[in-house]
Amino acid sequence: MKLKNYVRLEFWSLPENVAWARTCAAALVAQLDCTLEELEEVKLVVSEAVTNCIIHGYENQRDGRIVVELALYEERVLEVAVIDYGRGIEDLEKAMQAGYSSDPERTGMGFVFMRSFTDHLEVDSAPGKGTKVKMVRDFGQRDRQALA
Amino acid sequence: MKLKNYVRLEFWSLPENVAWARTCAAALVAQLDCTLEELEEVKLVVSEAVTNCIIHGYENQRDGRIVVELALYEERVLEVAVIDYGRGIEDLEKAMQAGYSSDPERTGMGFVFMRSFTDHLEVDSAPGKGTKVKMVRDFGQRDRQALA
Amino acid sequence: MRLELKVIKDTLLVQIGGELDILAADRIRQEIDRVMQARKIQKLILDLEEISFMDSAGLGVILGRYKKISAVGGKMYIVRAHPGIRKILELAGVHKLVTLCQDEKEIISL
Amino acid sequence: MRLELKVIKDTLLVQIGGELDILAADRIRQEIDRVMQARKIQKLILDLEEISFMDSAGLGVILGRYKKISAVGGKMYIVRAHPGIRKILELAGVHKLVTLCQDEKEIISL
Ligand SMILES: Nc1ncnc2c1ncn2[C@@H]1O[C@H](COP(=O)(O)OP(=O)(O)O)[C@@H](O)[C@H]1O
Ligand SMILES: Nc1ncnc2c1ncn2[C@@H]1O[C@H](COP(=O)(O)OP(=O)(O)O)[C@@H](O)[C@H]1O
Repeated sequence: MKLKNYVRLEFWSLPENVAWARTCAAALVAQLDCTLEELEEVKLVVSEAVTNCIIHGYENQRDGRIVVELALYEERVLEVAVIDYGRGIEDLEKAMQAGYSSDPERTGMGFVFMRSFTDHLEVDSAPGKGTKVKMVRDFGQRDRQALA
Repeated sequence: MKLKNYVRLEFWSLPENVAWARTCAAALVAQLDCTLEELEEVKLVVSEAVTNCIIHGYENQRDGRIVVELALYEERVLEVAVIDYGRGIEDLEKAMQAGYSSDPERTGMGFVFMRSFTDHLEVDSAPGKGTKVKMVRDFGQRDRQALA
Repeated sequence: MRLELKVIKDTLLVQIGGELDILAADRIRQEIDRVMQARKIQKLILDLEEISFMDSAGLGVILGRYKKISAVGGKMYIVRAHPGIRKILELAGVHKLVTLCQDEKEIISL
Repeated sequence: MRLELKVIKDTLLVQIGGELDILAADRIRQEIDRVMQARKIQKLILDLEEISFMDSAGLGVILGRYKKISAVGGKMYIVRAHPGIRKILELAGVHKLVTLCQDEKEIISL
């Protein structure tokens, strides 16, 4: 698949930057002519992944570095990567379970939402080094199915 | 002055990314509680600088790399840097003149707008290496004058 | 984010507007808990009509308040949730714990 | 970006909506020039009411069309420009070349 556009955001782990990051993501994905509902879903998954970097990756410290990469491929495919260089995840299998959270104040629904609103979810993490969440959303699927 | 927030955008030199970059800039600057008019002015100066990277810096080639750095300081001061690694500017003095353009299709008003809607403009360029435009906008000026 | 709290007898009506994410979550949590501590609240109604975005941080606030009001034997209701917000609430199973209603009239008259 | 062209006798009325930047500039330039080549246009009216953003790329389109219509002895008008857009037009001196009006009625009846 041919890469048509690529952008990279880098920002501090501040709670106010979560809204900023999802706005930037939605503004880019609008280039794919998505519905408002699809844009809302992109906002949600970016919001979940970035919030996790802040709360879990950097444990609410404000000087962590977060990177969001957005790639638009031909046929309306979006790839999002959200990266932090924080504490990482010890037990990835447990972390991905619906409802599991290491923080009693949280719901453990973050990965559930990321999985529900994308077509592919991949998490790569190393304790003490950081976490990378990669998500793929294929907006063109429906168009291609309609043609077939 | 204390730095309160810092973000960095990196993206390809595509015309559709100009709107994206100015949207991201305005979404960040909204954290400073600006008026809509002030946000429009931020959009304008970012648009001018990024458009110049595409048209002049990369001469409409689509694979150039553009960087936009946005820094929010205490007392509502914004610093924007727009950077390309393209052809650079030979004669900076001439380039900055109102109405001068190396491109007959353009108006030569870009730097005029950047200067009109910011409090400080600085251009650093090396032929063959690229150009960095730095702009400062002090939204807090008025608040401080009102207090004095 | 906009937040408005109204107490009518033992009912706390909370209107939340804007984006309900990690940034808004803390403030909402604090304000609701403050009122719930000061007054004997038995019905907590969240009006989500003006919410334009909600993620799991917002969900956390809702589930946390559900736990609090349940612990004192009270009940919780959500009114005027848009389809997008409703989808998230249902994915998380909130609709099994909290009654989702069209508006608060019937609840208050209960 | 939205673009609508209407020809009434020797007048071309162009309604532009959305963001008038480098991305929109090419399309607008081409469509206007195509009509101006096909028909004997003597009055070019740009309706900017629906414009939400304009930078110097948009200004370039306007000044370019001004040169074209002037070259054939025609006139150009801008109607319904918002204050923000007007400020940019004035900074660039466009108001000295092109008549800025409230609406097109008086122009068409000229
Ligand atoms: N970026 C991250 N860095 C470290 N740990 C993470 C990160 N993202 C997720 N986790 C771990 O995975 C768990 C589950 O995440 P999630 O499903 O989003 O739920 P929640 O954020 O509500 O806890 C978290 O509780 C945390 O322990
Ligand atoms: N990023 C850049 N790279 C190379 N040249 C540039 C760059 N930005 C501006 N210039 C030069 O400066 C001139 C004036 O720029 P500007 O005032 O924005 O007007 P315009 O873009 O309409 O030409 C340009 O015509 C170009 O020659």
